[in-house]
Amino acid sequence: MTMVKALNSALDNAMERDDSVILLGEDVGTDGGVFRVTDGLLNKYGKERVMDTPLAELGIIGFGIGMAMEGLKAIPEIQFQDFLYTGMDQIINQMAKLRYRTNGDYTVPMVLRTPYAGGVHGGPYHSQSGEAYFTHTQGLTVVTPSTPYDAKGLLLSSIELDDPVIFLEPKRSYFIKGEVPEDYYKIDLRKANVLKEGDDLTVITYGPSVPLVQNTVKKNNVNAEIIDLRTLNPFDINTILTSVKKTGRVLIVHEAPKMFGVGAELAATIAEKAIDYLSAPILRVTGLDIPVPFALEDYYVPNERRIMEAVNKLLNYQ
Amino acid sequence: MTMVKALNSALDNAMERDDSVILLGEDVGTDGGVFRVTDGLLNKYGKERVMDTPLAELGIIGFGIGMAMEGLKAIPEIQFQDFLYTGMDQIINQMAKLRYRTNGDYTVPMVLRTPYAGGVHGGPYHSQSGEAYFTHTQGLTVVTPSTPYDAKGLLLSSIELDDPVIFLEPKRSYFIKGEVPEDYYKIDLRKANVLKEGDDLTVITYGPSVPLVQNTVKKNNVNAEIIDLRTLNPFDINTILTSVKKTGRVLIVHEAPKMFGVGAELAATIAEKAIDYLSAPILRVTGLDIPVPFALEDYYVPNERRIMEAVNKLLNYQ
Amino acid sequence: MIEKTDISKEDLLNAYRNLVMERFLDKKMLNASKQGFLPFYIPLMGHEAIHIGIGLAIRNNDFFYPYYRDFGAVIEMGIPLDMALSQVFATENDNALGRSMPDHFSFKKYNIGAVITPVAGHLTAATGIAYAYRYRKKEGSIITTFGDGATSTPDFHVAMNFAGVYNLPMVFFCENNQFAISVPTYPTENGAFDQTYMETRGDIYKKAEAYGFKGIRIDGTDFVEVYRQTRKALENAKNGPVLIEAMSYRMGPHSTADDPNKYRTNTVPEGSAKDPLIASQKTMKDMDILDDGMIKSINDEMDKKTTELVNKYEREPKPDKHTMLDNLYEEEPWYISEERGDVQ
Amino acid sequence: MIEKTDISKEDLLNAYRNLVMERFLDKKMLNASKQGFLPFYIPLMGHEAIHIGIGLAIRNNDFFYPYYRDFGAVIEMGIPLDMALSQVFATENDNALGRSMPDHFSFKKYNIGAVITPVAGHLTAATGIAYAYRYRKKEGSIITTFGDGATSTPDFHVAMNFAGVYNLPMVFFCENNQFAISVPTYPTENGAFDQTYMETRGDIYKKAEAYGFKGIRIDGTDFVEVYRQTRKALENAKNGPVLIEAMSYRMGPHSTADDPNKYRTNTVPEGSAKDPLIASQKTMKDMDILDDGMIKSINDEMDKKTTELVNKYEREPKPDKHTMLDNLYEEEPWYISEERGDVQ
Ligand SMILES: Cc1ncc(C[n+]2csc(CCOP(=O)(O)OP(=O)(O)O)c2C)c(N)n1
Ligand SMILES: Cc1ncc(C[n+]2csc(CCOP(=O)(O)OP(=O)(O)O)c2C)c(N)n1
Ligand SMILES: [Mg+2]
Ligand SMILES: [Mg+2]
Repeated sequence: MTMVKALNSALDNAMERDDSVILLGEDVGTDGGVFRVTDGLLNKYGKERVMDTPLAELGIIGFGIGMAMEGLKAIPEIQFQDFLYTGMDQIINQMAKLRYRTNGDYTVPMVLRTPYAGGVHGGPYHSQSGEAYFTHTQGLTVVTPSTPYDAKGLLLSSIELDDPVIFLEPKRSYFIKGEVPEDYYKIDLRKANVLKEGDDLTVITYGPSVPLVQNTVKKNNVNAEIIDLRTLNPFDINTILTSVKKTGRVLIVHEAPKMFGVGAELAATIAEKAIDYLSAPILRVTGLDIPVPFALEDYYVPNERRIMEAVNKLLNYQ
Repeated sequence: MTMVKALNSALDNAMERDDSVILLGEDVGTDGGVFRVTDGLLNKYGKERVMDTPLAELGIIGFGIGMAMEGLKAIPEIQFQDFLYTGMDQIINQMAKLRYRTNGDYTVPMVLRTPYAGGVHGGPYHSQSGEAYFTHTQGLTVVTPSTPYDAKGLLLSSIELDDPVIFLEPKRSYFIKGEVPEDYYKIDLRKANVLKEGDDLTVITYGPSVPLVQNTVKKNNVNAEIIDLRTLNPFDINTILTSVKKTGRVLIVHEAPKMFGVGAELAATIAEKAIDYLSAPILRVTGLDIPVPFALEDYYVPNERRIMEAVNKLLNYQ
Repeated sequence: MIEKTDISKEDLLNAYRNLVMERFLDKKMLNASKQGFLPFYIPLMGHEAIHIGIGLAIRNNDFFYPYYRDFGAVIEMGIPLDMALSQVFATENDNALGRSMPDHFSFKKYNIGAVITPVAGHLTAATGIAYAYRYRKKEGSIITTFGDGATSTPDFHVAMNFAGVYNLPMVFFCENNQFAISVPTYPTENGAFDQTYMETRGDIYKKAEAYGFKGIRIDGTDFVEVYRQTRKALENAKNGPVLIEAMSYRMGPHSTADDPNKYRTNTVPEGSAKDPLIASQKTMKDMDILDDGMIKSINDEMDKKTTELVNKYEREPKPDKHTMLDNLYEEEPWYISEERGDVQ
Repeated sequence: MIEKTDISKEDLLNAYRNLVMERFLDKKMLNASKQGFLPFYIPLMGHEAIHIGIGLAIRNNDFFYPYYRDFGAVIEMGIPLDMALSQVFATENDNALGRSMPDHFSFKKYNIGAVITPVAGHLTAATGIAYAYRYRKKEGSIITTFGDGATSTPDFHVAMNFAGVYNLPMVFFCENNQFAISVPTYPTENGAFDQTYMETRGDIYKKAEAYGFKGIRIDGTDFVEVYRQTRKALENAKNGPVLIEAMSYRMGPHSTADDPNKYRTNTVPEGSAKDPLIASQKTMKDMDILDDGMIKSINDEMDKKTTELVNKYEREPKPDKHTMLDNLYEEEPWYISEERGDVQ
């Protein structure tokens, strides 16, 4: 099934088991969500559990936090991650800090789902990859799947967590297909996924860039180890360091802009903890450091050419 | 004079020269701002140019953007950087992107001033160091002074820029004193300041951590080169690389939390462009990765002990 | 009863022609989108009378800050069709180099603000522009448009409050098409409310009172009425802000990504009395400006003209990819210069 | 004319005692702050009748989401003084380990929400709590408090609108002390308006109408009146939201960082008729519950008691520094474990 269907199946499973799970967001009800992730759930669970909301992300998030404080499990959908900044204060100042500042008197078991990155040619406001804003926010868990199977398992694990999760769905992968069990299953949120073992270099990536990296490595026959982070914060440092110590060469690929992005922390952590194992600079291939231009999105995102240039630079580095 | 007075003097100079400069914000008028940076300016320039606003950062920022679109130079004050997230959408989606998405049809010459970091024991919501949110926002220039002299010169340069500037004022340094000319002067926004030359290691820092680094280095007689970034984005890469290539050892110090923070990008850039010059891991001494706890702020921030531990580790590294 | 307006019959006829042009263009752009020439398109049908009325009401010194569904207003203001269509089709001639989605206009020299996608994201900027107008003693008022869903946003509240507090010369114009994508505006508009919720339980035009100024509700299907009320509001705005709620109906899908059959039955089909084209024709006939023969010939003319236009613009070249790194900053940062090598 | 209330004279007398205690405690905590025992403090004077009235009105099943200036309400609800003062003085016994500023209570088991510093940042959460109450068919309503300045925020608008749309069982209670730090609420409250601006031009209690529900304005200086109106609102809220605007005056500075002489002359000095202590005494006397002798003896008792309390709590030990890395996440991330070595 597609990633959209896998997410829908996860929500369905979770709602079936636990009547404290509640969906809310703009157009998630009658319309089934702009990407149809919540399709059919209003009919099945009723408007008390699948709530269309007024047009206010601030409210969607804050309302969800309140529900969580009273023991419900809110799963808000934000139509595009680009619009989530209108509720940023609730995310940074309330959702992320509530457990800490009350020393656990209140927790916020809540999963904020939102599609991110490009793929629909939606210009500067339907294409943003804002994950670094969330990974830098202490208290948040930031998860992003790359396959339908992972999407369902990671979403179910996120729902079980007693902490707020920013669940970033790569919209360019919404319609890729894969095997997905109908039944409930989970995936460890604290473990990265080694998609392919390899010896010559380590490619660390996640979310929307995973298929690109896999195809590029395969097509060009690169002996690379590919790590799909799955969870960006807290990321799985052991898997990263083990691989880097083996290969000594690191390439980081993500669609978000480079400067001060997620790749920077990965590089910095490696430069702190494994510098003696490195035989080459740490390189990043990322989206450009500009807003995503409507007509030229295809030139904005990482591509095979840029990845292979970096791979070759790393492999040839003396 | 104090940094507060230096900022006041800069605003006064700018308003005197140019009647398009307008201040706005909560309590900036009659009250002169909660830290008194705008003291006396209402009396001098009138309420058309020193505007008290309703309690809405979103409005303060958006209003300023509109003024900028019509050729005025808005200088909004946000009382504490912690509250700025309620206007984050305006910053990320409007202020930062307007020049780009209109290809310069509109520009946003505007300086958003706000105190940040700790020093007043204000707990989780009067102490945040959110600079990484802004440095990762393409289109913003992020500036932070460390002395009264720099505060005035950098603010005046920021006001002259035809781009939006996030001007972060280290509130813990608001009352340190220094020589400051009464007259108008500027400081290059694209140049870091080498505060001290040295050979054994490079310490890169900025804003509220600068005095701590200077004192620690002096007191412990470390032969360190100290770089005060002044502008965090775009930072002065040449000054950094020149120094790193000379010393081969790098320590980054900032008060913001470490993970996915500004120091990560500095480390990543160095690990990309100067790895062969490094004789040790790149270390960071930063605030802890938690919200700032009210009663225990003093244990949260970087201190001499932690800096010297890192320095010694770097100097002894083989 | 049709009151006299302060503009000539010829102006009204020209405005009507633009209204018809908008209707035809809309259909053809929608079609171009289905054929893949536009990755995304925002239909206009149902809004034309509002657009033309607003465009007609805006005078030289006024400032217009539109939202993403205001094509006709911009045209009626006198912006060259070439500028507007180059933007919609993101061609190399677009003054913003194809960086934004269709209908996201930015024409500073025509006093038109830069349309932004996040709903209501322009409203606080509009208040700042209004302030700058007063500060600089400029003639004219500011008018900004937005949908009914936009009234639920933080920005609406904050902008309305700032406008009230500073008593700004501006008109808030709500194009109430009764839906924010699938969510209906009011509890009473259709029968679907057992299954879902709505945007608000407060009448939009009355919301102005919360901020200390007045709001009115008008018929948004007759462009002459829209013109008259909007012009009056722009005049009154010199003494402080005004809110207008213009009632209309989104006759098509929300966007090309939307299927309205999922959530409603269309209660205003094309050609029905509430279709702005029909309602406006009726007014024009009552005013003796239009007759059936003219209707037919204008239709034929616009049908042909819009086909030619769309054929032309859908095939115009896109902006050069090397432009994409330009103009993020006044002075280019080192990393942008480095990234120029990445664009090939 | 004093109507009968549904609670006993004894309850009212106890409430009055708490009101007096709040007044004395406030002064002593302010003093402790000046002496450096509290780095920051938020004075209460002027708000006591509101606090006590609210605390008295809240019943077992109701939920209270306060803002940062609600000390007395929490006490009157029956929260142990030890819990409240441990929080205010950030001692090792604070249930939140001294992580928040004074008066930022979080007492889940008493149905009290976690006070947040950003103004109005709790209002949308309060709507979610109200929804959870209805969903779980819990008895009781939700009451949330906030200042007059808070009505300018995005959160106020969005929370009010959500409450209206979902018809939530909740009371929005605005403690209108006429100032948001230095900015006055309304244009008409004092003479300073030639020099500056205000929060809003709309009456706060009427703002409810924009969201389809009702608002009332009440006297916030008499705790019996506040009690009565609040209790009624909590009952009515079962049928949908209610907004209360309680008129009072911030008699002291905004916080210990504030000097009100910069922006106003104090129009409600201590001991004047609008001082809530005096206004409440008058009501109690009219009800034959209080006489001058009792006033004096309660004053003496509370003076002494509060001195002892503050002396005790200001010297309590602070939380252990090693606790500061606890409880950010359910499961500790590797980097937090690493940072334990940094705390020495
Ligand atoms: C902040 C934000 N949230 C969500 C969206 C997605 N979205 C685009 S248009 C729209 C509905 C807007 O409705 P309305 O304001 O009535 O305008 P209309 O499209 O009906 O003209 C939504 C939810 C958005 N663009 N911005
Ligand atoms: C979002 C936000 N902006 C600014 C502040 C700084 N601040 C603290 S209290 C206050 C005034 C609040 O006024 P009001 O809501 O009337 O409550 P009061 O303090 O008068 O009880 C301000 C501006 C804040 N805490 N949060
Ligand atoms: Mg609409
Ligand atoms: Mg107040």
